[in-house]
Amino acid sequence: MKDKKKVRINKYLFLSVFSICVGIFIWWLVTDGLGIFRSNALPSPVKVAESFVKKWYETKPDGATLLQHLGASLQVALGGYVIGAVVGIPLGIFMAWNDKVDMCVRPVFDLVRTIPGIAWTSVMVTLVGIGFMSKALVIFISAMVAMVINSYSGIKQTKTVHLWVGQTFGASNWELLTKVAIPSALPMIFTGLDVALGSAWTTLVAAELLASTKGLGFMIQQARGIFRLDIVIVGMIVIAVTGAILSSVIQFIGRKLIKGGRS
Amino acid sequence: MRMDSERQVVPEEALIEFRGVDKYFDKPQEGRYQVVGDLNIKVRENEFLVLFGPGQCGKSTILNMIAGFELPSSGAVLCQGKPVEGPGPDRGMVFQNTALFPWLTVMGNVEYGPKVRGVKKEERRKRAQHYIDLVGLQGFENSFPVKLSGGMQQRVGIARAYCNEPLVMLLDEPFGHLDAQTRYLMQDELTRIWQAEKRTVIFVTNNIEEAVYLADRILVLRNCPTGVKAEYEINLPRPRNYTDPEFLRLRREIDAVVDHTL
Amino acid sequence: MGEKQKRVFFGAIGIFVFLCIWYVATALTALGTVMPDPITVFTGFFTAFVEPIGTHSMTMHILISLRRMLVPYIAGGVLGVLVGILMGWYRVADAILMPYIQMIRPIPPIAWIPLSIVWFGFSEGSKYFLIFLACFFTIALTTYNGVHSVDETLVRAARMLGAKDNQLFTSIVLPTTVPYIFSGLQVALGSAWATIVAAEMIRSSEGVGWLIISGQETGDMTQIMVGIVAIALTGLLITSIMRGVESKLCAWTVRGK
Amino acid sequence: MENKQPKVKVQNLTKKFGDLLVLDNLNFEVKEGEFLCIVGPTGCGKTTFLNSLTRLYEPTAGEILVNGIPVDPKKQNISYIFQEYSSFPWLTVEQNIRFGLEIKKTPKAEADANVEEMLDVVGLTKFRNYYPSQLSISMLQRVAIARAFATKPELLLMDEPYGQLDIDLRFKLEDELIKLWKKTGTTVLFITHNIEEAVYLSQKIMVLTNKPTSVKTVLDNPLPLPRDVVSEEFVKLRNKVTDLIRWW
Repeated sequence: MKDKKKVRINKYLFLSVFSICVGIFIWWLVTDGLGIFRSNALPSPVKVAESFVKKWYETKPDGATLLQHLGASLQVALGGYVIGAVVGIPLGIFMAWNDKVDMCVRPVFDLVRTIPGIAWTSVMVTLVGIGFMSKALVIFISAMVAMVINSYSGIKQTKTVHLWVGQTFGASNWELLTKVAIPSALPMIFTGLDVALGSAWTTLVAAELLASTKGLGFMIQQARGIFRLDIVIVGMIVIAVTGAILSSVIQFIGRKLIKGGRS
Repeated sequence: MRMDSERQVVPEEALIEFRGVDKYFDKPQEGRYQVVGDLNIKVRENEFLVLFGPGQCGKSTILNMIAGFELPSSGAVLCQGKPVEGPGPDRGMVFQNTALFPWLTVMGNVEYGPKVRGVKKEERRKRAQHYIDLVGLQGFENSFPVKLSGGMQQRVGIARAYCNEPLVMLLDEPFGHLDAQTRYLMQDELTRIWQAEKRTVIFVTNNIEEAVYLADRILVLRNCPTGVKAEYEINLPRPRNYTDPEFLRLRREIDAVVDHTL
Repeated sequence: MGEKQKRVFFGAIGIFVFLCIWYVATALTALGTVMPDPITVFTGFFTAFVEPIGTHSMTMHILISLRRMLVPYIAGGVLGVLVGILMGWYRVADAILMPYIQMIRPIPPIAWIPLSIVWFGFSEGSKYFLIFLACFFTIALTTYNGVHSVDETLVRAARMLGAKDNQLFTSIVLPTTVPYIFSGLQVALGSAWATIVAAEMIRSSEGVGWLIISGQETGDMTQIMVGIVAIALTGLLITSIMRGVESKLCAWTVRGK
Repeated sequence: MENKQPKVKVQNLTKKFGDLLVLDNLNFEVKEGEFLCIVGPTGCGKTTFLNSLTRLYEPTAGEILVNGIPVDPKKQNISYIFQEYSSFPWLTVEQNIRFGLEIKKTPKAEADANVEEMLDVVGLTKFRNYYPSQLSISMLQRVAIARAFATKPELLLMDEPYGQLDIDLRFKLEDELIKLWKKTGTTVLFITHNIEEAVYLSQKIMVLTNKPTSVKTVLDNPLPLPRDVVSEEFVKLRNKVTDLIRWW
């Protein structure tokens, strides 16, 4: 019984790997192989791989290496993200914990949360001009909104019976919050950290596409201007991989901090 | 409607039969362990048989083997002389966690059996309504299971299984999650339904009071790997009384035989 | 005073206080020189329905943005559900398609803008392509998770009642997946709305995104704020419509006697 | 012992949710160290009753006195075991049991002693560092009981804690509870649907009516401990209580 299942699993694993190879082969076929698409319409996988390697240390064509762009993007994204989390988590918890504040702030918050982070770029650029500050502010807003939503629902999902246990032992309001509600909300807060990171990273790329002098978004926008699609694809891959790595780092920290096999 | 056959006429081969059945399960870490050991059971037509035993081990597996969800590792499980290959409408089952279809109303759940077997709409509606009335759910035909209490959900489970006109009804600790008083009510209701719609019933429970109250015959099962440890014919008149002396005597006697969990 | 009235009452107070803070901040402090006060913004917003900004009135801007979003959203939704079910039900499809979904999904839809401009130019096509990407993967994956979350005891119950394999699919798997599909649709809606705004800001000649970016180019902060109000209200409208549809279709999940 | 003021005195306790009357003018007393079982028909608002006693729900009217002063979990040492599993999933077994002692700011030495004692009594010493997600249902219930007894409460409320356990486990935990009750001398209010369980555990049985709930009667339970559920007198008392409640 057991080995039959093992065979079935690698069969599917093999199928997945095979399907990726077929995909890449077709991509190569339609570009270099048969030359159906010229490289300014769809660069071949070989070209993309080549520029991926070269771009790490070459400043052509946009005046900065891939590493510098990545560094610039990360600096802005993580800056706005951290402040957004530091402000968003307490605000979300505060909003969820006392009903009066909750009922007052909720509708305003529901309005603000439907505004995509990118929309704030125009406001910030007009207020503080293009550059680091306007992008950091935009990312701050989008990360904070995501953090508030998740910490809010984390606190609201605390089981009433857990609060009752605290109350019957005579816990004060502060103890109920710190010793029951917040530990119970921790997994949801980490989901928030993960979602906020994703939205900060996406908003950053958008902001850089709009107006920037450095960063991954800037790099792919420039490359598109001069029909260097290989660099555009390299940029997209780096954006995707960085986003995935950041997310798994947050999830790893979450698994370590959240006790009781609940993460 | 099925004509119910005379009770005294005992066909030579039993309705359900276990012949030397063993059952092993493989758990990823613990490896192979035996749940059922050399089980031999004969189930007579239209009898209310209770499989009574401690804790969680083995009883449900026996029921699952009759229902066809599990196949024996060795030996044979026969239904009307033929080996059981898989689930089928001739063996209706009521689950401990009700297993109702949450997106179907009460009527939708009860008529599901005939519907998937292609019975025409108004014929199956009539039959479903008959069983809904039988289990006392008139007026709840269009509510969703999530809105019903535990006891009412179990009634839907019973009606749904009955509606398929099964040869045998399998009940896997159906009242396990109900509070004590609703449990007494459901035991009375099940007895009433069983007497109205004569079917063979195989009922699994770890509650001794419930076993003595419901059963024509009780098979006391051993701890893992399970097998028949003792057999009791219960011919107290129905409806029975939990506190009448003969009932209590039987309960004390069976309680002494069964091996208690540590 | 019932729970509902209390909620509405305090909500109104919240919004009123927010607008007052905004008004006071713009009237008294230096912010006023750059940021218009709420009254000008809202009058600007309502007059825009009558006098057009650029070539269209506000209604047209909103409708165009909605059309750009909804057409690919529906396409992405339908295809996403189909692919999600296909992958959930057949291990082979899962093995072949899942690698691509896992590879492409992390790329934010906005990062596709440069490629979409090259492939589709500045036409509607490039916006449809972006929105399709924004919805397809999310819905496909949530549907896939829905198919995988089928409760084993329900399958047993259906088999016991005599259901054949194909009946199992329609009568157990699909209904279980519906709530997952809806949660996927709601998440996809949010990201589609954000993507269309970004796409319009990058290059377009009408739509709510264009309103903001053209305001930014002419330095007209009122028009930017009018654009933001339009986005907020439209966003709120479509999310509440979606929630209304979901509560009707998934009534059976709602607990409570 | 008689003239001593009762541990718990409840006078015309009433509770309304909106205009729905749930508790209708309840009056009763509980003596120090007594084991009172409260039993009523299904759906007789027993959780509202216990929650009102500890002010988790604010009673609409009426007086609840513990040791003569109005009940207040902050001042008095009360523990409550809920029907729902209430151990904290993010705390280990030991930390769960210590929770009440920390809230009550018990000095460390005393707290450690209590925790060790409770771990030993409920037999979970080996599992002290396990998390609730790794425990069986009966072990979870033992954690809740250990946590409640760890603070040496003067009043212990229990809302059908053994409802979901099968018979063997239920009898085992009931015997353990009686042992703990005798050892600590706590006053216990144990509410249940199961009439056999009420007769098995109690010194006094209070029978509630259906909604709106009020006190139907209070019976003494003179049976000596440990009790035999199939014995003659046990069954007589059980029938008496059943006839007061029977609705099925």
